[in-house]
Amino acid sequence: MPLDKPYKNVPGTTIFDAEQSRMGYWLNQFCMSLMKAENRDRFKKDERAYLDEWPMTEDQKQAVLARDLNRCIQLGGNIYFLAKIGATDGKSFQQMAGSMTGMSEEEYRNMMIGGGRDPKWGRK
Amino acid sequence: MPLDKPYKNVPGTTIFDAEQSRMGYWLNQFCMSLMKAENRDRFKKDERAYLDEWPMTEDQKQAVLARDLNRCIQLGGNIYFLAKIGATDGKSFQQMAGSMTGMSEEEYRNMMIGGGRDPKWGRK
Amino acid sequence: MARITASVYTSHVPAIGAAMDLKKTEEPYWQRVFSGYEFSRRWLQENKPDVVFLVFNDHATAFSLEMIPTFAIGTAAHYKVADEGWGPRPVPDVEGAPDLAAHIAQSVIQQDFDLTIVNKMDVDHGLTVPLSLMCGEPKQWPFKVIPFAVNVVQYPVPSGMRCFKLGQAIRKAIESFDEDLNVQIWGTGGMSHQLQGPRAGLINREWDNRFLDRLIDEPEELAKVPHMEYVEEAGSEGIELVMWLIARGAMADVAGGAKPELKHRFYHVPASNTAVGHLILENT
Amino acid sequence: MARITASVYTSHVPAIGAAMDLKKTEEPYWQRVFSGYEFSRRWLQENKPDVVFLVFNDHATAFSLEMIPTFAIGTAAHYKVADEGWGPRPVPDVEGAPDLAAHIAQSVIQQDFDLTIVNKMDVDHGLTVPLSLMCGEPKQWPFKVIPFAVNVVQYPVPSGMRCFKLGQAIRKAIESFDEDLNVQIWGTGGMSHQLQGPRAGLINREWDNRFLDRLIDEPEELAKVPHMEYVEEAGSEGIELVMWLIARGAMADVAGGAKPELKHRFYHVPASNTAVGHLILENT
Ligand SMILES: [Fe+3]
Ligand SMILES: [Fe+3]
Repeated sequence: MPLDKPYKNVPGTTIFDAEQSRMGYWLNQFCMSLMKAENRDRFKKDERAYLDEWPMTEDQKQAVLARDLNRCIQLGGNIYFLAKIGATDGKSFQQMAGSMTGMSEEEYRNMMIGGGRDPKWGRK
Repeated sequence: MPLDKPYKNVPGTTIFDAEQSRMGYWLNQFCMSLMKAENRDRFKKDERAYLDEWPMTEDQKQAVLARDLNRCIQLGGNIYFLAKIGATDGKSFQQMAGSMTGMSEEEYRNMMIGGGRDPKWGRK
Repeated sequence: MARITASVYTSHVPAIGAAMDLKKTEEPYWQRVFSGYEFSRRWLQENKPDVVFLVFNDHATAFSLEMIPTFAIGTAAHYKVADEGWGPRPVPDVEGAPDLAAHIAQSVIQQDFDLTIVNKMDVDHGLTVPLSLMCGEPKQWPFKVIPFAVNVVQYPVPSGMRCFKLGQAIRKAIESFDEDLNVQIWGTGGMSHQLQGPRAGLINREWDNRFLDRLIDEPEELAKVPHMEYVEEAGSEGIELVMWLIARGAMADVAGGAKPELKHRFYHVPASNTAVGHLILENT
Repeated sequence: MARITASVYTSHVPAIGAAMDLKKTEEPYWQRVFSGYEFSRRWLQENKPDVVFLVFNDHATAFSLEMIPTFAIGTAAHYKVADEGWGPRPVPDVEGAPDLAAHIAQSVIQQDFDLTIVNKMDVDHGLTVPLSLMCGEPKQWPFKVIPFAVNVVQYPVPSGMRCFKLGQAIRKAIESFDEDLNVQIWGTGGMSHQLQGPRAGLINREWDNRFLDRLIDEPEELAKVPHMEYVEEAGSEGIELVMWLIARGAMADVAGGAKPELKHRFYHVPASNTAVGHLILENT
């Protein structure tokens, strides 16, 4: 793929392009299924059984079970899709975003109230 | 709608534009449902009952029951969608097209073998 | 003749909708956000459009990975409010403007924009939160809406310049519609935010405010900013801001008319993970 | 480097597929049609591509009226053969070329074509009939396919010139792909035919042949022909011919290279309701 992918070099960031999308296809389609109340119920009742209905990789399933969103993203998940898991769990988008930063919920919330993360974060 | 619709003046021809599409939305969506073998069976068993599951106008339903394709097109049907009715009936595309011309099946077939309809047909 | 009278720009943070739906708007945290829309609600009542052409992005709601349209125009008569995973927001369904939408689709496709026409779509917070912010909590929305969805989820997303030119094509289309309609165009999403990874929570106050300045004064120059700058400076989801350029491109000055009047400007950090930006520009 | 070695143009009449599937190819009526493809099958065996970029239109099969993309590129690894109402054709499923397709999508969107990306799609006769015509009845298709669907069902459809320019963008995209691949681009649909109304059965032998002449010799001029001429002269479904301009726009001469060599030309009336046209052009 000779087209430039300069966005590969942004710190702490994964850009959801066609490559990621292909890798994460079923993971993301699973997430979308949680937009139906009936599916949320079935997922909550037995997460593993529900996940096993989808042709996802074992790694992807483990990442979902662990609610490890960074890992989910690495495996092709996109945050707008993954948000359906958070919604199913009753988490806010702030709780979800914070969970990826290594900060506690309160630390993250306070960082946001204080003006958010410095845009120079992680740059050389 | 001030944009030109010069195609309104082509003899014996209805161009499927947004206006037709809106009018024929459910008629065409009904046709697409016939791409599933199960729905074809249900339709064949009781056409009226199957049609009544769709929010089509009575005129549209009557036109389908009568296999009056010209009328179907007038009511917003598009030939590629309507073709699914013909397929369900076991008709060829040639039989379907011919049925709209007022010619017998044989007359139409012979016209095609003879080189088709004269492109000057219907012009002033 | 239909005409575009004004453009409105606003973030569409889901937590803002939740704050309204859960009656938290009086809490100090949220009061600071909503204070920026008090003027706007009055202004909208005094300048009620017939139709709002609402540019937003779908957040993996109506569009799965099966089909990802770069630009999708809604030509339906009615749009249901989506269940994004916590049940549908308790807000009214959205009435479309099918005739005008079909006209715009026809005109804009003939101007070489390769739209996808959508006749069935549930609308998510990207569309309903701006309505809530601008209209409060009416029993029904006080105008018709043409939803216009832009892909900013899977790369490559359309460039700022493509969006800006699309706005110009939309303006031509609207102004060639025969009915006497007052149309507003809204650009939504942004401002700086990042929702993913260790860098989540990024906010760039300086860059955001410069974006607002330039959107008002030199939109064509702003349209040249490449994607990478959005990602690097405004966070991975800051890319949503390209949608504001569609609305801006539809204003009269871009086609040689008078400069729009700035009626309102607001900027605040934070709402949930996001900086909130908001502008109202009126054609004079 | 991937390169486009040749373009192929052919009608994609469903009855041709049915004739093969029902073993009628030896009947004199059909023999006349298939005789035009004898050379082509030999040629294809001697010039086997790795990937065919196959431009076709969906006939209300994968795309309902819910969503109508102007241009849709298939980036999936696999496509099933559609049931169009009489059961799926007994032909192999189609293997995609996801890496190249994703690369083309990225490049072409960045060249300001607003593609819809499709990851799941059943393919209808518009795609499988050209494969059958060119390959006969193999156990599996001898190359990978990137399906590219053009809206020619609901007006407005893209203009001939938009299609021609898209072809140029596709060429740039393919030639910037790092892998050493032999790619052909096929344009399908047409020629003159009308499937609807009292005017059904229209055939315009003279106009069709002039179209073939001009496609070979002056494609850019041909691309200026407005939609109305297609409808008036080539019948309402003759509009499918704009898709041939995508394939032609991707040939080397359009970008300043050498003129392609005409390897084969065939024209016959009728196949079912349709005139059958077919060309093979090789880049030299
Ligand atoms: Fe958003
Ligand atoms: Fe066709």
